[in-house]
Amino acid sequence: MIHLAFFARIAEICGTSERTIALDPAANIAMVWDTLEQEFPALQAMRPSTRAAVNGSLVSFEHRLAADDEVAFLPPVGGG
Amino acid sequence: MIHLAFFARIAEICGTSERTIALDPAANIAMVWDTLEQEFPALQAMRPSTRAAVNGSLVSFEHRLAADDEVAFLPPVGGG
Amino acid sequence: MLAITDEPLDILAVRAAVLDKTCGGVALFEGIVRADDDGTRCVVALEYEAHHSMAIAEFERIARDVHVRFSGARIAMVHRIGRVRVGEPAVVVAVAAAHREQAFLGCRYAIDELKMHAQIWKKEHFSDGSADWRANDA
Amino acid sequence: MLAITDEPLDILAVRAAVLDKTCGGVALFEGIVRADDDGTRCVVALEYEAHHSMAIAEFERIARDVHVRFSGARIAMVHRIGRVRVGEPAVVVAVAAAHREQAFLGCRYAIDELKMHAQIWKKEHFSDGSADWRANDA
Repeated sequence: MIHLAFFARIAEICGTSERTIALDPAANIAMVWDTLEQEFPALQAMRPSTRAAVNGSLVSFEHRLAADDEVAFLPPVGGG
Repeated sequence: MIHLAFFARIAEICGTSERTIALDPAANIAMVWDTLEQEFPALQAMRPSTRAAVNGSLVSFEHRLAADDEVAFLPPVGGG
Repeated sequence: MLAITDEPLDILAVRAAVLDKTCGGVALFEGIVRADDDGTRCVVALEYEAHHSMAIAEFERIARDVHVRFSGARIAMVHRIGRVRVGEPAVVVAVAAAHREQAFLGCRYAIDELKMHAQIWKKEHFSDGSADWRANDA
Repeated sequence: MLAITDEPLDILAVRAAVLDKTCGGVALFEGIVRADDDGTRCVVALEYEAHHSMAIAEFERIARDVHVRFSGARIAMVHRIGRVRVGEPAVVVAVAAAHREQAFLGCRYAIDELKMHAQIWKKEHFSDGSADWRANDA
């Protein structure tokens, strides 16, 4: 399994702040995102500005996933 | 009469924070200071760093005085 | 004190966290919710959300940087999440140093870094009932 | 709020004096009495004295400057006189502006100007009982 965490506008589009999905042995982050885009087409416009973190560390969309990874999808920040 | 106000180290040397002196019709600030120096020789070392104000405005030591002027002698500042 | 909280911010507590006998200056910055007006609607509140562990890790990175870059300056930084009304602080940063130069520079550095890198998001709520997420300028 | 007082400084009151709905950032600076140590003796307190009317006139000049130079920024500035112990603030400056850049720059400008130009003097009291007047660096 992989644990997904969504924030801000991405969480609103997905209608939830977290979800669990089955791990595809070949899965990288881009593949997970593509799956989400099919379910939530509104995500497409957000891809260029979205960053991903695995277990709290920023990674590229090519990053390969392992069992029990926590993947966070992070829109552009707005703190302060 | 002229009203003199002393601050910080100058007040300590003069032993008071204010004094009144008679107005010499030709008096400028340098003359007042010279008179004070004769009374309090420790003021001599302070002359280069001391500024003068008349009625709240900074003036040069050549400034001529008028009756009831308030003359303040101001050491280098140390606020903050 | 490096924290994210859904409680109103306690400025004096943030300040107190950085004071010690070696400190000659404290620079403190508050980011306040402003009644921003775009001509047709006006901000009435901001709603903040954070990736808590990533944001705190970023605060810790910033605190280490401030300490190293600004002569051992000490920093406290607290960001609020949830709904914050106009006039209330959303973030408070305090930096204490021996001299004011380092306190000012450290404080400015910290809030700039927080705004660029901390995983925190902001939704603007407007007077007409509309709302939208708003990213910081890059 | 531009003041000189012999009471302990109230940081929240200084801050509150500059807040309004247009303000997106408040930069606040406190000059704190530091336990400065020259190797043989240590500062235990500072004693401040002011030419009250000239110092307030200078604060007013600085406040006008800050307002004009930094996009209408609002400032409050209070300096304490009398004996101030280590760890206590001797001066508090708060500047509020729409954006943080102006708040930081205005606050820094104000404390720099105060230290250079306000008619305020400082006497250092040391742990060995000695004391001496101390001017700011030019």
